[in-house]
Amino acid sequence: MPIQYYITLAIILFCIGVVGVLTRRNAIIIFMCIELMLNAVNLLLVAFSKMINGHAFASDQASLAGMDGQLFVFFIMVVAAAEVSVGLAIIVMMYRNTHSVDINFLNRLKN
Amino acid sequence: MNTIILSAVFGVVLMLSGTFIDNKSSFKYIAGIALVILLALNIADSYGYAIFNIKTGNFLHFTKFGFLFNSICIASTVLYTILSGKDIENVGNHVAEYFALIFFVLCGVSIVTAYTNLLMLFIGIEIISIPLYILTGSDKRNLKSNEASLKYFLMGAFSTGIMLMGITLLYGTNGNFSVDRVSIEIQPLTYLEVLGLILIFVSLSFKVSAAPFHFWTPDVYEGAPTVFTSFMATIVKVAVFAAFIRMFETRYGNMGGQTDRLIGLVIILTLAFGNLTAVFQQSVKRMLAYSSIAQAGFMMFAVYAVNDAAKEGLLLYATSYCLATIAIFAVLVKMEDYSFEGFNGFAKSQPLLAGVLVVCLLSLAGIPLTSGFLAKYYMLAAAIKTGSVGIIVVMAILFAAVSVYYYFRVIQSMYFKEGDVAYPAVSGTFKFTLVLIAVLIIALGIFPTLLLQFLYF
Amino acid sequence: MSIVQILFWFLSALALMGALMVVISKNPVHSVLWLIVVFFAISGHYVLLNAQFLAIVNLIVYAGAIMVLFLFVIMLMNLNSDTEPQKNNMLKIAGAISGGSLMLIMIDVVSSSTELAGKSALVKDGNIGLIKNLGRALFNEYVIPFEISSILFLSAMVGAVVLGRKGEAKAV
Amino acid sequence: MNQFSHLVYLIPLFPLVGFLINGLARNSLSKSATGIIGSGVILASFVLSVLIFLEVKSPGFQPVIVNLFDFIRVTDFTIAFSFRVDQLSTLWLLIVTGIGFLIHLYSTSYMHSEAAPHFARFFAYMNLFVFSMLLLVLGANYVIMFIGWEGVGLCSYLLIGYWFKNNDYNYAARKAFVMNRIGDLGFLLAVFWLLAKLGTVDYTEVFARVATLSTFDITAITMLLFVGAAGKSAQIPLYTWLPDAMAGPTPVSALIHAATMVTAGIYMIVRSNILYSLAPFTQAVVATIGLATALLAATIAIKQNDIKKVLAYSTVSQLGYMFLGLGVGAYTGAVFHVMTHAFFKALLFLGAGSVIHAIHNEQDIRNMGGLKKYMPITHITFLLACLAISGIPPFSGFFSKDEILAAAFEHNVIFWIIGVLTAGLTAFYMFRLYATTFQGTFRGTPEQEHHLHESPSAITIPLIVLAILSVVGGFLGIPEVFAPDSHWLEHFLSPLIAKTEPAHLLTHATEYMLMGVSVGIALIAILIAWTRYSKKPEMEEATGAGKVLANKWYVDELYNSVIAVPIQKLGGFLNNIIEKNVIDGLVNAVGKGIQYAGRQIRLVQSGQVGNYILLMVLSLVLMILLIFYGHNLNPIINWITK
Amino acid sequence: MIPVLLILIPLLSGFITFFLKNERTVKSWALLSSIATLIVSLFSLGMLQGNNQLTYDTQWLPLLGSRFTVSLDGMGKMITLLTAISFPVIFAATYKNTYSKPASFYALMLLSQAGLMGVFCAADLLLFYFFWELALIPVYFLSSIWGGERRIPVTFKFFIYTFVGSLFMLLGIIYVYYQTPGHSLAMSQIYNLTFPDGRENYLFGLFFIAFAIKMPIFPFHTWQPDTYEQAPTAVTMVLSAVMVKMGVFAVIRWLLPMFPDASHSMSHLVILLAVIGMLYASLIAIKQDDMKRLIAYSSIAHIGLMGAAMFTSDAAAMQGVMFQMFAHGINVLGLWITADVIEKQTGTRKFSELGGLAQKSPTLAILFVTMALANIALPLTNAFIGEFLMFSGLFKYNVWLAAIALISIILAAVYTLWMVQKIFYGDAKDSNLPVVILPNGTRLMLMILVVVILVFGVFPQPMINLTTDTVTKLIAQIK
Repeated sequence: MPIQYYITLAIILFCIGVVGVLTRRNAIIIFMCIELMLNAVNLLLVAFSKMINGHAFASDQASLAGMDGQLFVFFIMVVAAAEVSVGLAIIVMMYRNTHSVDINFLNRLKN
Repeated sequence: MNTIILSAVFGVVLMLSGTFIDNKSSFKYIAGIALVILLALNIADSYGYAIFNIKTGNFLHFTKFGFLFNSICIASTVLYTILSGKDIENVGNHVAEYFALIFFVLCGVSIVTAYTNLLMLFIGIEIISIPLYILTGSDKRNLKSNEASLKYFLMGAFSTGIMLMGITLLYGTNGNFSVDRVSIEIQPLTYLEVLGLILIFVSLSFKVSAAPFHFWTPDVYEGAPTVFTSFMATIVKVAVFAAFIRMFETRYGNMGGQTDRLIGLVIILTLAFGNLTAVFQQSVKRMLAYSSIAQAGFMMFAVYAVNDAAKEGLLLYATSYCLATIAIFAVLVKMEDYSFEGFNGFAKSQPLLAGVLVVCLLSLAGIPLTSGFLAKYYMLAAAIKTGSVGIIVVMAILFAAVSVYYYFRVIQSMYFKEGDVAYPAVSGTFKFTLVLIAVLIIALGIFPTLLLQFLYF
Repeated sequence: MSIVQILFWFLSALALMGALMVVISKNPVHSVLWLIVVFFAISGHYVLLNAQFLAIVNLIVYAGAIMVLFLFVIMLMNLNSDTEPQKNNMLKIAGAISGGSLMLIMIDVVSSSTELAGKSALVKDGNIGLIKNLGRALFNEYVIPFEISSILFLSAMVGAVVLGRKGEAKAV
Repeated sequence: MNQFSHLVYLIPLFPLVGFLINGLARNSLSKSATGIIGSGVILASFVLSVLIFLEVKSPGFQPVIVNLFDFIRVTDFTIAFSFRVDQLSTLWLLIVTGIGFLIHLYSTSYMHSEAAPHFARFFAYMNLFVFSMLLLVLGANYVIMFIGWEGVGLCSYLLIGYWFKNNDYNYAARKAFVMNRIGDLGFLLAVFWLLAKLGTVDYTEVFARVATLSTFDITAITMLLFVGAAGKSAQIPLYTWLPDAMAGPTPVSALIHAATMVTAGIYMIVRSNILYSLAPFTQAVVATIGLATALLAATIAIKQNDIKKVLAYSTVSQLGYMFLGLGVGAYTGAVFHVMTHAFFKALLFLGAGSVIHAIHNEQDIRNMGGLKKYMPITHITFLLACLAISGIPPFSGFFSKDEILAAAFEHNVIFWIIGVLTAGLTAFYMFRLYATTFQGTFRGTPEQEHHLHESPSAITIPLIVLAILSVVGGFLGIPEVFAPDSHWLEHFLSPLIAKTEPAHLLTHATEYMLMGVSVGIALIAILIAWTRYSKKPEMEEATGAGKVLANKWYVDELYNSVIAVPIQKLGGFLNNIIEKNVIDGLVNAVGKGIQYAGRQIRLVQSGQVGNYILLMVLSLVLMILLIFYGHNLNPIINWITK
Repeated sequence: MIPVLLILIPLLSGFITFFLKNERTVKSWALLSSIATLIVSLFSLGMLQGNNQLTYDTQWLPLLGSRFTVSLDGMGKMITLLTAISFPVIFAATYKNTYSKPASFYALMLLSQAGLMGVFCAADLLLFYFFWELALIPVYFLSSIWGGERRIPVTFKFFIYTFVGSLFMLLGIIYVYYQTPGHSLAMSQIYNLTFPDGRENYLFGLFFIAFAIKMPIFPFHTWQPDTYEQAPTAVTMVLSAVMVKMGVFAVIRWLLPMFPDASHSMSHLVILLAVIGMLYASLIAIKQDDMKRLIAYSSIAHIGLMGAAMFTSDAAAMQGVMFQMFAHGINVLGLWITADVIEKQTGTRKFSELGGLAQKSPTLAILFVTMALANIALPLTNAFIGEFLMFSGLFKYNVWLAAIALISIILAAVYTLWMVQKIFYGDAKDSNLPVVILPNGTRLMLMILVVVILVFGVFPQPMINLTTDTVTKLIAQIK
């Protein structure tokens, strides 16, 4: 598939995530939208890795070129998992104290 | 490699020691000793005495600059631990864990000072960030701390997303994640690369709280327990600068000729936001948060210039900024009232501490004879060396003058206004360390060579 | 139109719709479910790109673990559509517009990028996505990041402990 | 030869020593000691002056320059601290030290009622004044002259404000100093002009190289010098300080404001006559101003009732005469008039002082009258002086005034007419004064009358001496028409006076006619005044035109409203509006602006994560736009970042 | 070694002073150390140019191309002498004043002296900048702690104002650094620089702002009256006797030789500003009711003349500036000492509340009047020499400007005599002011100052000779 398609798709997904972050007030949803962004990146990485691989593939079918991208995705997933655990812990802690996950109420600190 | 491994190991050791040792106050000693060992081994490493000889492939490349930066960060942490170790105990019950997290952060620091691969940058930044989210929220019952933590986390995660997008776009063009300069000749960057670099730039700007991506900083610094604010605002921030300058000194040194205009704008905005907003603050803690933004604006000059002077300057800047800010926070933590009025008459009740604070504040304000001056001097010199003398340098100068306003408000409160300050008794070690910091600031202000020679020898 | 293309368009549409629904759904639980749909669609893309390992990991880690965690937390908090007040419309529009413009600009930049013209991603073929190859690389060249990322987990673990455990003494 | 000339530095040194002794030891010296020291040093100077004069008078005398040390030596020029002994300076030395000594002598008695320290202070000031005047006269270049020039201004300030408890006197003192300073400014500019053009201020060199100067330069320099002279010698427009200066003790008025200081301007112009002779424009200005001053002051003097004020205006008027003389090129005449004027004006002042002393500091002539029977010596000497100033032959004033008038006639008939008119006025107001004071009956309080007495000998002796000089002084310059080649003064000064083309000599007949007219007018004026005022003095306040004259043509008021008040207002405006609001306001506005900006910008920090992220995204969008689509903005961006 | 001693003696003794306890000890110590400095300074007068005792050079910041180079030329000797004289005079004249925390007060005073000495000795631009700021910081603390009612905002404004100025200079320094062939900031190197077209004017501006604020030249002067008024008088003395000379000194030492072309082309503007400032300050001085403020404005007017004369590129004017730096320092010192005595003993500085002091305190009156006369540059006082030379140069530069500037000496007479009149003259009975008794130390110091005023007024040549070498070199450099 033309790489442009993937890029466009990924960017659209990414930006939907961004819009989600911007328009929602629920911290969990916002967090989910961020995950969506990460996934868009992941998709793009894989697509790029296959693009690079495809380049080499023409001459060498066993080429491992472009594997970096897929490994990177793996690391992103690792980090995302870690992040989620911490993030949700924070949200839960917040919820415990305020009984709300609405970010609009996060306004004790300002100016 | 010593530092990365050992700091992780020490982190684990401290984490585990939490289960065996009940006495809260012993952790800071353990941490202190561990840090000193870490520092020693880092220095040893920089002279080629590595304990762990691990092939780092194209992920990490250790340089004098990186080692020196690590040393500065670790040494600052040592001072930080001595000064504020006691206050860490007051934050919550998980003292061992706090120290463990601090070690993990140091591990991240030593990664980002040595990465040659965007993957390592990403992981390093995350290793730094995640413990900070936790430390920020460590005062669990404090709603401000909660709020700060959540804000930090949400925005941090968002910026991670942006950074990853940037990395991906770079990968898309290059086919690898290396940031080392592959060929001598500088090829013009492609659109994709430029876009990716902008995204990475934005994300790193976020981490160093450069405007207009700095919004988290004041809130988080204010909400976080003050001891950890101190840590975040100093050691972590300058470490990210090391990462920043590494990013742009290498293959992407010339963002298609666009770097300077972008960074120039960011510098002006950062200085403006940081300094102007700091002017209005009523709380010293929040003022310091804004001041840290302003200082970041100055450190951005290193990224702007990316030359030898910039690197030297960044080292000096990092040192003087860390020293001064750590000392100020160490004194501030023990105050009951963080407002400016809380400092009224401080010089009378605590002349020694006040004296040290004055040195630190002068250093932050960039008055000669303190290292802060030479640091700023280097930054401006680096910028001017690039040949572009213009509005940004003048702006920097003007805002440096504005910064005097709020730093000197503290001095005014301490020395020229009457008031009673209830201040807890402090130990001799505390005082000694503060004086040591003051002496260091002045010594570096007169002989910066004391520090910078390590870059070359 | 080949089957690959059909699949590509289908999966893309699914992913986009899912993503949109994540944002639009008022009920958080629905958002979670739509997100899972997105993940499945993306996993489908991975399969299409012959990155089977990632496809599986994506399902296990994201759809399986992470989203369950999300769902769990949402359930725990007993959140439903009524509890989330809507943002000010102006802000919503502003958010949508800025997100949209970001998208347009990025797409424009990317599409005007000449070096990508004519390049395509290798679909179906290639063996870099195979677990054998990935595993070998991960434990050889990538051992350092791999090991280092363990620190990330350690700190996340510590964080969960520090933040999650109840019963702190200190009052506000 | 010239043995004494080389000791000329002693002449100013004596008064300086006197000043130092009297000034530093004022608390321990007795009054008599002070008096002896104060007068003695002047006497010593006088004696030396006489000795030098004798030397100078001897034929074949060449000017002697006594170089003490280099005052200022820089790469561009050198100014020596040196004295010059020649005919002109010697003449002035005699006047200054001679009359100065008499006045000092007079003061020992006149000021005797002062407490010892203040008495000493008075003599210290007087000595300092003489010292300054001697510097002025002796200096061999304009800078040294300027030192003395300012010095006499200072002493004038100190002496006018001698009774410093009285704030009116202080104001008068300050006014005198400031007005002098205005003149000094002109002097200084002239000095700079000389320095810039010639690189020297030394008389010898300046006069030798005068040919290298353009006419414009010479005119400018002479005009500027004349401004200085006008300040010091109380000419229009800088004359108003002199009448006010009468606030000082009477000997001061006599010494400074009659005999010596005010003649400094004449001295300076005569000294620079070589320059002036080359500047006809300046000369015309000098003559016109001098004449105008003479007339103006004379009209004012008619309606004054303060004995010293009348004399003061008469001084101004006479100075105007002298300037007329200078302006028409009659340098010798001017010098001659300076000399005679010094005699009779000192006498008038001292006589007035004697009167004031006798009736206990009463100065209003309306409260006097009939004093001739109480104070015979004062009366006689005063009368002689009045005759002299009125230009009645053979008193000294006649000769000098006649010389000036004759020269004026040669120059321009209108000058002469106004001059003669002024002379008539002079005679009129002098005899108005004389008649009101000495004739008629005493109009003061009985108590004052009871104390009326002739003054002690320390006062009368100087009066007598001066009276003699006033009577015979004129014979130093007998005009050609009476006795050919008998003008001693002209001969004496001739080496120093610029040789102008011989004036077309007046015929003897014309000259006699001129003399006759002027003497006649004077006599008529005397007659009118005598008859009118000896019986029925003018007691009521003047009205109509007289009121204008009594109020001195409202010149003070004019100056006040045109200069002093606007300057004060301007100062106030600058202080209250410009300084506080504009300049400092601007500085403060920067600070306020920063604070305001801080207050506003902090609102961006709303505390809302959503907003933060929105702003971040927006900035990101803008950045990308800037980089990829910002080429059109390049000039602006380059301006900002480069 | 001499310049090093001049810096080190006050520096070290300043630090020692912090730890002294007894007030008497502190005062004596400060006085002694300042006298020691004075002796060293006097010693330097006898040394000929080229004597290697007058320079000292050692490695300092190799990375920044800066060396610790200090040296004294004629102007340096002169101005360090002024500094060295000022401090013992100030200490002795205010010996009777009591301060809370005397140790800190005197320590800071000595530190500021060290800074000043450094400024005047530095032969390296960065070193110069260091001392430039070092001199400022102690003054900031001195004024803020021991000053008058509005001390905090006023001093702060002063500080920020001068700081902004010096920051601009810093920019200039950095730029100059990169322009030197060997990347150096040594005086010898930067004197011979040529700059690309147009750049020189900007650089000139950067440096000039710093110096103009310090001097201060109109319209950068507004910090000064407030600061002089609010600072403790001892500090005001330092400020006006020595510290404002930093600006003048710096222009001559750095600005003119570094940027001769720009100095030349900008001279119109600068001189115009300076002349406007002279008149402006004089006019404002007329309206003052506060003794300190009046002296402050008069000082602005005097400095304005120096500012104008410096840019005339005329040797005589330059000599005049140098002479006047010294003369003005001495004169204004005397005025401040008197102001201090009067304020301390009568409790007021307002003319409207003072009067008739001459009756009760004749000695003070005589001394003050002498200094007032010096203030209006009467001949035979030292100020006359300086002003004469400066005006002569200014006249050569432009007749009209000189004439306008000369008006200020008339105005000077107006306000100075006004001050004399309001304070000393009039009837003492009108006011219930106490008798002003001069403490012995103060009296002695005032007498010394008066003697200095008169001696240099009559025999100015030694002082002129002292600075001739500097002037000759400078003129050669400019032309």
